[in-house]
Order: sequence, then C-alpha cells, then structure tokens
Amino acid sequence: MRYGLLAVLLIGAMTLGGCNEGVLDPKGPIALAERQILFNALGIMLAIVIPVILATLGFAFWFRASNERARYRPDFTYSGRLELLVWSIPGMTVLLVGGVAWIGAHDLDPGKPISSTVKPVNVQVVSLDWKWLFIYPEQGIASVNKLVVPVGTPISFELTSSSVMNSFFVPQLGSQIYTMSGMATRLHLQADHLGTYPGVSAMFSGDGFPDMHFTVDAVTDDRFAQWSRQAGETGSVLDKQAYADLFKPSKAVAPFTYRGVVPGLFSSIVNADMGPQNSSLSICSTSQRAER
Amino acid sequence: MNIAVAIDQIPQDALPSASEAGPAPKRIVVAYGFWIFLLSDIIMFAALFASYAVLVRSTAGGPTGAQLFNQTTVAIETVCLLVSSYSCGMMSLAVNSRRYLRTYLGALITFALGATFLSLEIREFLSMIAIGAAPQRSAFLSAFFTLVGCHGLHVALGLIWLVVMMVQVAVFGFAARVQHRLLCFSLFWHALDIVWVGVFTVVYLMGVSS
Amino acid sequence: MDASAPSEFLVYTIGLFVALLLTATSFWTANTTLLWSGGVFLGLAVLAIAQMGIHLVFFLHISSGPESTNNVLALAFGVLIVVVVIAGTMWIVADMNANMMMPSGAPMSMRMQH
Amino acid sequence: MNLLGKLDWNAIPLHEPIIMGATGFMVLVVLVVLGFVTAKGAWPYLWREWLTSVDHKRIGAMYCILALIMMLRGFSDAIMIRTQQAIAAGGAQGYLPPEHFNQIFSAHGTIMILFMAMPFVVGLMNFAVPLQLGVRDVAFPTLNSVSFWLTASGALLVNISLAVGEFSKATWWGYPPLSEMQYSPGVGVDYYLWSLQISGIGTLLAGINFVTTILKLRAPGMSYMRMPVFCWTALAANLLIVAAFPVLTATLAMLALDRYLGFHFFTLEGQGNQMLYSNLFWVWGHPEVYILILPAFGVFSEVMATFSGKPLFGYRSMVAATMAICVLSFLVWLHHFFTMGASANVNGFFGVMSMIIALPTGAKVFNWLFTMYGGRVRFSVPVLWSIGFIVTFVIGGMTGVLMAVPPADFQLHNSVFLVAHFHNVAIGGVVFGVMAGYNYWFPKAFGFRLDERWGKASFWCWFIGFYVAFMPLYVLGLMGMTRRMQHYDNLSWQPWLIAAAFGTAIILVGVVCQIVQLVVSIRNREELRDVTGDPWNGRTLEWATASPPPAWNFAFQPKVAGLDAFWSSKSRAQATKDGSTPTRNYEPVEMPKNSATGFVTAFFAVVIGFAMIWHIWWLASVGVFGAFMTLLAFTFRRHNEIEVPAEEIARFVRAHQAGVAA
Ligand code: HEA
Ligand code: HEA
Ligand code: CUA
Ligand SMILES: [Cu+2]
Repeated sequence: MRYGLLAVLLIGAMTLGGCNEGVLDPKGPIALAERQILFNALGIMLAIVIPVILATLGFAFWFRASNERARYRPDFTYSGRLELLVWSIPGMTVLLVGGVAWIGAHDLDPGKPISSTVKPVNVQVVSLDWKWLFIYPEQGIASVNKLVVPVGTPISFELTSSSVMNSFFVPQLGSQIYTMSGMATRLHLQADHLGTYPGVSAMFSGDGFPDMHFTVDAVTDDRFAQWSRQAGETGSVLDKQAYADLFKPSKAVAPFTYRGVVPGLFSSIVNADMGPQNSSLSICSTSQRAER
Repeated sequence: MNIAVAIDQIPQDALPSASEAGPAPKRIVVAYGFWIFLLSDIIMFAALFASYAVLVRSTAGGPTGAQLFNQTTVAIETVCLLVSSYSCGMMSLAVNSRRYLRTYLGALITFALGATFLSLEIREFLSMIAIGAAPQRSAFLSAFFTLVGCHGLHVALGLIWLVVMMVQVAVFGFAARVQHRLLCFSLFWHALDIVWVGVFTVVYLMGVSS
Repeated sequence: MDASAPSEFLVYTIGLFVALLLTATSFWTANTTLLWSGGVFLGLAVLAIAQMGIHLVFFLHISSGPESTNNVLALAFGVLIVVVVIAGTMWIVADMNANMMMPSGAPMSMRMQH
Repeated sequence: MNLLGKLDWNAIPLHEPIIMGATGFMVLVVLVVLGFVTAKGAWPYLWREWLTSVDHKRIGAMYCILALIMMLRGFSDAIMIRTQQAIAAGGAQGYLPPEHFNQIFSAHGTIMILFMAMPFVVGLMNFAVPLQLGVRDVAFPTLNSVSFWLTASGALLVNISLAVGEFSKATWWGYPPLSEMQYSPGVGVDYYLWSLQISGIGTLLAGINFVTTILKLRAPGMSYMRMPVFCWTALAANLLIVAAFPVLTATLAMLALDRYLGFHFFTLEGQGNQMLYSNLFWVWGHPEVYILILPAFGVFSEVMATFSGKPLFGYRSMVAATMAICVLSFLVWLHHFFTMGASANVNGFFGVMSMIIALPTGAKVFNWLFTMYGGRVRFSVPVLWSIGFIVTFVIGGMTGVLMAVPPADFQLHNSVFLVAHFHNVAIGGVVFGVMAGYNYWFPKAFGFRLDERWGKASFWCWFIGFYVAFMPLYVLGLMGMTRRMQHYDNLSWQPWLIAAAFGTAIILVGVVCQIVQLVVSIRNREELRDVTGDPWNGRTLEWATASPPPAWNFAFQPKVAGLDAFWSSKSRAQATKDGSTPTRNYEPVEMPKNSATGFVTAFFAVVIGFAMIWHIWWLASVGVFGAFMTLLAFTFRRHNEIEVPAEEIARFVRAHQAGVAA
C-alpha cells in the first residue's frame, strides 16, 4: 500500500511540477492535444497498473509463509478461465491505447497543416553549431536564437541542419522534429497565448549542445508586423559571406536579426550535397569544429 | 537420501519423441550450431542488402550500376561458384565413403573454381577503381563494394579453410572431428552460393535492367 | 553407404542442373526485351527465391523430415528476420525520403535520382 | 611513416586531474590484485582452474564477476552525471567540462548495456542453463571460453580509453554525422566501435552456443514443454542475439568504413543517408533490450515458483508469452525515432506494434501474481528483488507504452522522462533480475548462501534509492528537460536534480551493503554452508546435484518425466519413503580439456582493437595473424577430452551423501 501511496504522491508531484512550464502547460493546439492524449493514455493504463501493484503487494502479504489463515494450494497451477483473463485484460488495454496511438499519429502528424482560417506564416529553420537560425521567407528577414511568431496563426516550419542531427523542440507548443543535413523535415505548430516560451534542441549535438536553446515570443499580429519591420531595418544581410560566418561553431549566442536574406538560401543549405557542380556552399561539408 | 539418484529412479518409460531422446550426437550438434551461425551470417548480409537497396540511387552524380557492371564477368563468376558447389558436394560424398583421392580432387576443383571467382571479382573491383568508381566516390559505390566485397571476403576465408582442412585430412585422416569440420565447410560453401544468388540478382541483374 | 552414394550423387547433379537453368533464365530475363519491363523486377525476385530454395534442398539437404524440424524452424526464423530487416528498412527509409520534401516541393527521393 | 600511428604521449591526459585520479585508482586496484595473486602464488591455480577453464560454471561465474566490476565503473560514471547535474544550474558549469561529461554519459550507457547487463545475463545463463537441462556442459565448451574472453576484451578496451586517448562523445548510439570523422576526429568513436565489434562477436558466438545447447542437448525425457522457464527465456534471448547482433556488426562496420576508408554510407558527401544508421542501429537496439530483460523474466519465474512453494502458474502461457516477445521485439524498432519525420502510417504501425508487447508481458506479470496466490511465500532476498521488480517494472513498462503513443513521444522523446523510463525497466527489470539470480544461484555456485540481513538491507536501499533517484526525472521530463545536459539555466529544475543525486547516494549505500554482504558471507561461510545442494527446496535439476556441482555436473545423466523434474521426484521419493540408495555402477565421464585458446585469442583481439584505434597497421596485422594461428593451433590439437575415472565420481558422490546425511 505504501508504494501505491508513493506512486499517487509522485504523480501528484509530477502534475504540480510540470504545471508552470513544460509539456503540461501547453500554449497551443498541438501541445494541448498531446497533453490530452498523454493523460488519456496514462489514465487507461493506470486503471490496470495500480490494481496490479496493489495485487502484488496484497498477494505477497497474504500468502506469506507465516500466515496460518492463507490456504496452501500447491496444485493451483492452471486455470483456463484465469488464463483468459490474464490475456484479455492487457488485450483490452492495448486495444484502447493502440487506438489512441493510431488515431493520434494521424491527427497530430507533424507534417499535417493546421486547419485554420488564418493564413499560415512560413518559417525556415536551420540548426547550426550550436545555434538556431530562423528564416522568414515572406518577410525576407532572419533571426538567430529567437523565434517571433504571431499568436493564433499557424506556423509552417521547414527544417534542416547545417551540421549534425538536432531536434527542434518547443515543449509548450508541441511536437518536436529532427533536423538533418541534406534534407528538410516539416512541422506545423501554433501559439494560442501571448508569452515567451523556451525552445531547445532535444538531440545531442556535441560540446555546445546545452546552450543550444532559443526563445519563442508569441506576440500579437501588430507586434509581429512591427518586429519584422524593425528587423528589416537593422542588422546586416544574410548572404553567403554572412552565412559562412554564422556557420562557424559558437556557443550561447545572444539573439540577433538579419535585415535581409539572399533568396534560396534555405534550399541551397539543404542541397549542399548536390555534388561537385554545386560547390558554392562546400563550406557546409567541412566542419570547423575545434577538437583537442 | 541422495537426490541425484532419486531423479534416476523415475520409471523409464519408452521415450517417445525425438525431443525427449536426450543429448544429440556430436555430429548433429556441430552441424546444428554451424547452421545457426550461417543464419546469423545471412542476417548480417541482410543488413548489407538493405543498405544497398536504400543507397542504390545515391550516386552523387557518379556512375550508376548500369554503366559499370559487366554481365559476362558476372555470368562466369556465377558458373564458377555453382560448379564449385557441385564439386564441393562431390567432395562431401567422397568424405562420407572415406576415399582420399576423390576428396583431394574435389577439394582441388572447388579451390580452383573459388580462386577463379575471386580473381575475377578482384579484377572487376580494380578496373572500377581505375576509372574512378571507387567506394569513396558515392554512397552507392560504398554500398556496392561493401556488399559484394563482404561476399568475396567470405569466399577468401572459405579458400583458406579448405586448405587447412586438406592438411588436416592428410594429418588426421578421416577422424570424426575432421569429418565434422568438412561437413561445416560444405554447409558454408553452399550458403555462400545462396548469398551470391541474392547478389547477382539484386546487384547485377536488377541494376542493369532498371 | 554404397547404396546411398549414387542417389546422393544424383541429388547434387540434379541440383546443379536446375540451378544452372534458373541462373540462365535470370540472365535472360534481365536482358530480354520480350518481357514487360515492369515485370522483370518481380520475375528476377521469384527466380532468385526459387534458386535459393533449390540450393537449400539439393545442396544443403534441408528436408521436411522429422530429423530436420529444428533446422527448418531455425531457417524460418532466420528468413523472417531477413525479410523484416530488409523490407522494414526499405519501407521506413523510403517513407522518410518521400516526406523530407524540398522547399521546391520535389520529394527528396526524386532529387536523389540523378 | 609513424610506427605508432596516431599514438603519442599526448594521448595520455596527464593534465586532467579527475581522469588521472580515476586512472591511477584503477591501475592501483589492478596492481594490488595482481600483487596479491603473485604473493599467494596463485597464478598456476588461476591459470589452470579459471583463465583456461572451459567449464560452463566457471565461465558463468567469470562473466558475472566481469559484470560486477563493470557495474562499479558504470556506477561511478552515474554518480558523476548526477553530481554534475545537481550543481551545474544557472550560470554554473559544474566540475565536468563538456568534453568530459559527454564521454562520461556515452561510456555509462555503453558500459551498462553492453559490459554490465549483457555479461551478467549471459553469465547467469551460462551457469544455470546446462544444469537445468541436466547435461554436462554447453554444446561448444571451448567456444564458450572464447566468447567470454572476447567480451572481456571489449570491456578492457573501453577502460583503456580512460587512460590512453578518450572515449566516444557521441552517445551510446553513435549516430552519424556526429560520429563521423568530420565531427569526431578523435579516437573516442574508434574505441566505441572496436570494443563493440569485438565483444559483439563474442556475444554472437555465445548466442549460437546456447541456441544449440538448448535445442540439441537436453536430458533424456526433457521435451520442450518440460524445460524450465528460465531455459525458455534463455532460448528466446539467444535467438535474439543470433538475429540482432549481426545487424549491429554490419552497421558498425559501415560506420568504421566511413571513418577509416572514407566511404559514404552515412555522410552527406557522396549522398549517404544518416537515417539509415539510426534505422539499423535500432533494428539491433530494440531487440537488445529484450535480450536483457527476457533472462531476467526467467529468473523471476524460477524464484517466484520456488519461494512460493508451488509450480509456476500458467507454464504454457509463460512459454507462449516468451516466444511472442521474442518475435515481436523485431517489429517495433521505429519507436526510437518517431520524431524523425516518418508519415503517420509508419509511426502508427510501429506504435501499435510496440504496445502489443505489453500483452505478453502483462500475461507474464499476472502469471507471477497467481503463482504467489495459494502459495507459501518465503521472503528471502531473491523474492524481495522479485516483488520489487514487479512493482517497479510495471511502472516502467507503463511509461514505455506511453511513449509508444507517437503524439506523446513527440513531447517526451529525448527528454529525461525517457531516461526515467529506461532506468525504470533496466534497473527495476534487469538489475533487480540479475540481483535476484545472483542471490538465488550463489549457494549453488559456491556452496554457501549469502547473508540474508545484508542482502535485505541492500535491497531496501536499492529499492528506495531507485524511486528517489528516478521519479524526479519523470517530473523533469514533463517540465521539458532534455537528456545529456552538461549544464542548464532553469533553476526550477535543480531541486529535483538534487533529489535525484540524493537517491543515487541511497543506491550507493545499497551497493556498499552488497559488497559487505559478500564479505560477511565469505567470512561466515561455514555457517551458511549448503550441504544438501538444495538450499531453497528447488524444483529444477540444478538443485539435484551437489553445491558447488562437480565439473561433470551429474554423476548419472538425469532422466526427466515431467515439468519441475526435481520437485516431482522429491515428492515421489517422499511418498514412497524410500530413503535407501541403490548401489550403482559409476561410469567414467568424458570432459572437455582446458584450453588457453579463448584467453590467447582475446589477447590478440585486444591487440587488433588497440592497433586499429591508433592506426598502427603493422600491429593490427600481427594481431590478426596471432589470432588466426591460435585458432589454427586449437584445431590441430589431438585430444580435446579427458576422462574422469569412475572411481573419482564415486568418491565424490559418497562424500556428498555423507555430508547430506550428517
Ligand atoms: C530492459 C530494457 C527495456 C524494456 C524491457 C523496455 C520495455 C519497453 N519499452 Fe523501452 N527503452 C529502453 C529499454 C527497455 N524498454 C531503453 C534503454 C530505451 C532508450 C534508449 C535510448 O534512447 O538511449 C527505451 C526507449 C523506449 C522508447 C523510445 C522513446 C524515445 O526515444 O522517445 C519507447 C517508445 O515506444 C519504449 C517503449 C517500450 C515499451 C512499450 C516497452 C514494453 O516492453 C513494456 C511492457 C511492459 C508493461 C506494459 C508492464 C507490464 C504489463 C502489464 C501490467 C499489463 C497491462 C498494461 C498495459 C496493457 C499497459 N522504450
Ligand atoms: C542497464 C543499463 C543501465 C543501468 C543499470 C544504469 C544505472 C544508472 N544510471 Fe544510467 N544510462 C543507461 C543505462 C543504464 N544506467 C543508458 C543506456 C544511458 C544513456 C546514455 C546516453 O545518453 O547515451 C544512461 C544514462 C544515464 C543518465 C542520463 C544522462 C543524461 O542523458 O542526462 C543518468 C543520469 O543520472 C544515469 C544515471 C544512472 C544511475 C544513477 C544509475 C544507478 O542506478 C546505478 C546503479 C548502480 C549500479 C548498477 C552499480 C551497482 C554495483 C554493484 C551492485 C556492485 C556490487 C559489487 C559486488 C557484489 C562485489 N544514466
Ligand atoms: Cu531524408 Cu534523405
Ligand atoms: Cu525499444
């Protein structure tokens, strides 16, 4: 019993601890749905797991060798009815959770656009050693380690990596997705509440990995327009040279923006493997990471 | 009381099925163990085949299989291996009936055919590398050289093994041990053929026809 | 032993003959223009599987007899794993390649075909 | 042309106090042990009876000793991770710079899975399976010794990396491109590759050996449906070894070709595909975790039945569940990369397949429950571990199933929630299992029981420590903490991480209790002596012979007429009250002769590995040649068997009977 209590306490602590940020404090539709799925699946399983734990402790206690009142039945080694039960209880549970998994996988497929009346904003994400670059193709600007998005608007991400594998993850907005060099993954998120949310890389990427975080500012449409206008007026242009500078490994880079971006930068980063004829970006294939 | 003896007092009914017959004879155990090894080896090849299948189009602008492969060589290689499997089978028969001369003859033919196969393959590899189609050229070529080369490596090891076995036949005669090992060798050799069927179909024929 | 020797010999000989026939057919299938090109791939696969079966039966002496039950079971397990590894890998990677769309909209697998 | 390849004095991290301290300590311990052995003049004994032994019981014991040593190494890594994360909050960097921290968790994962858990379960199987099957040894005794020594070689290489060079910083997965030459130009990844390759070959050979043993060598009368469940789980685990390890070998070979010869399997250059590596790695990786847990399930089945004083409930469904897990474990691997971007159908398929494994596992859990039901449960140490296991593993299994729901995994993947899950099953399942097995079979192996009081103390520390150490990680995972963080900014995480560090300290107390238990038991071995050979009132054949069993295991080949062979023969003997021992004619027994093949081959394997890591090509060729010649020499040995005379066997049995009677 003690452990049952312990488990309940711990689960309580989990919910409390997770409440102020993280995946239990969703700020967008995707994260909200995922939290619900998480709770539902957990609930379904707890309904069987808690009784199992209690039964374990109960049986062990009652059938202790010193208990005179417990009946010793050494021949109780098979019972067709129990056998049926033994397989069907987990079977039912699996059926339920499996349904959740299958439907959830389709509903929350990261590549599936969020249906909304609002026109989505496109953001191209590049993970570098060890920082994040966000390109806004429509606004023609770019930002490092800071993602600004209008609230209530679906954001459509295309993601790639300029070096090793990383994972783009904003716990309070939902689904993470890998970024890999030479290819582009897709993700759709949306923020429903104003605020600033932490974003991280969830895939270990080397020495600068722990500092590879960014912030997401979910702002009103007006603020977003204002921000992108401002960004379009200050800073430098992200051209091949600027990209080559940015490409150099660095840790814990303070956020800044680029006034402009050369068109097609994202696809040329993705296509860095197009073979010898495309050597303009060959810097991509030679790491400049320092090694001892 | 002695417990070990108690076990023994169990009325000994007729032991009906093979699974209750007790430990199998050494010959069967050895052959079975080797059989399991072969299966694991084939699973390793499966991983290489899977990689090849995934990477076959990743030529990075370099040459494709259709441009590189010479079907005549492959056909000769295949015939070499097939006939060597046959001569290996003949060798096994000779071993079973304990005939030295036929054993050596079978081994010699097997060895010669295997060596021919190997030299053809090495020549093919070298000619590819000479025209710049080295494994470093593209992922496709990496996968090709690794898959086909791994089979070739197995053939080479088989040849060494065969030589060692012939020395053992000369030294120990047809001792039980030697017979077990020759049995394993023939299993190995035939299994390499099976892998080769996969190689020439998937790599060479499908590569050329598509 | 003498009684069994000729029949064993025959088994190997038949095996060699059939295997050579199948190999020849494979090479012919790959090169002929008589066949519908879409079917060539399948045809080659079937021929290869047939030939592997021939090798197993005639050279490796796998049979359905009781003494080789264990061998056949192990073989079945091995074949299952081989199929799972190859088919699973191809399925997964092909699916991922198709999903990793390029900005231009062309799937990655298309891009890889040059 | 440098004769020593990349190796020079800079390879030894003389300027790193922590590493040098650890290395110094290790070298010291090794020297003390070697000195002690030399002083006692025990070398000939060690060589004759252990290092060259091909006896499955000795080899099993050596596997377990290797595992215990590696456990201590893995544990010190764990302590470093925990203390680092407890202090490196806010701006603080802790005491481990990234290049150390990254080596430490990579080494911890590699060691715990491959050099702690694997040797431990293989060791238990080695010890118990032939005894339970009622046979003299495994199918290929010398090969068994080769397997063990190759595993030990891999472990040795990992530990050499501490002093010479560095270990991999690319996690225990070794995902490219991070593990490619471009991003990891050091020797760390090469240490990882070669230690895994060498020990992997050893493990594969062990797998072949055990599948053959279980399928082809069983006492007369032991049909499949009469095999103890531990043998079934061992069969399943070894089938998985045979099927999964070749994939690892191929995958690591491809990575090695990329690194050594500039191939392009996984590099962007040359259009390689990094996703292929992740895919193949987990084709092996997922079955691997079941290779670990299945034998543990077997141990619990034996322990539960024995200490409940009744046969296992639902034997047939246990067998079915075991084999179902064996096959299903090959159909779920994608759940380790749901977030790579596969489409919904693929994610959904592998998610549902993963959950289906909960079905046979659940059936097992219920069968253990009903084994206790109607039993007389004696709370010995092995039972405590087993009950602790059920309680803990069910929670870990549940969080596993939770992550098998793709949308949930999109949030939890690579968070410390995942870390909590797999420690929950790896410690609550595998470590508890091997601990149960260790306490259960120790008297059989060494002839005396382990002290119960210290054993119980150790269990409670482990049990409580585990919860304190890992439950906080579930919370932290939900708070958005990712794994492998050398430092972090979020101060609200720190209290939980301090709690976790505290929990690890409790586990440390448990480990100390365990060591004390061993020492105390050795000191009091006369009181704890097991003369009957059957200290727990066991059911299976290993308890039918003396403790420790003679080299030949059984004086006569046991004959089996049913499930729980020993148990039923004991009840039958009791029913007839037939205590008299019929006089028997003992027959001489053929035993395999000792062989240095394993040891010497492994020596050359270390040479090959080390030379390849440091690019010393000539030395690698010497190693290959040496290993080849060793194996060749073995095949030319004329006599592989010695005969134990009938008189010796009779003498042993008489002595044993006298002991039992006294
Ligand atoms: C011994 C080791 C072990 C075991 C037994 C398991 C068992 C399971 N694991 Fe775990 N797992 C690991 C070791 C293990 N795992 C490791 C090491 C990793 C991470 C590696 C890394 O990333 O470094 C991992 C990662 C991992 C992931 C990847 C997460 C991610 O990377 O994002 C997933 C996802 O599906 C998963 C699922 C499961 C499932 C479904 C089971 C199931 O087998 C569990 C089944 C058991 C039960 C469910 C409990 C008992 C059942 C009942 C009481 C019946 C009723 C219950 C229900 C029907 C729910 N595991
Ligand atoms: C079987 C597997 C196993 C086991 C048992 C453990 C045991 C422990 N692990 Fe580990 N761990 C992994 C497998 C395992 N781990 C893996 C695969 C990773 C991922 C690596 C990666 O990210 O690449 C990991 C990562 C990992 C991390 C994550 C780092 C991160 O990503 O942020 C942490 C953090 O605390 C940790 C801690 C611990 C602790 C405190 C224990 C403790 O429970 C330790 C318990 C102590 C022992 C097991 C030693 C006991 C010793 C004895 C009993 C000897 C007795 C002696 C005699 C009788 C003579 N481990
Ligand atoms: Cu994704 Cu290629
Ligand atoms: Cu898994």
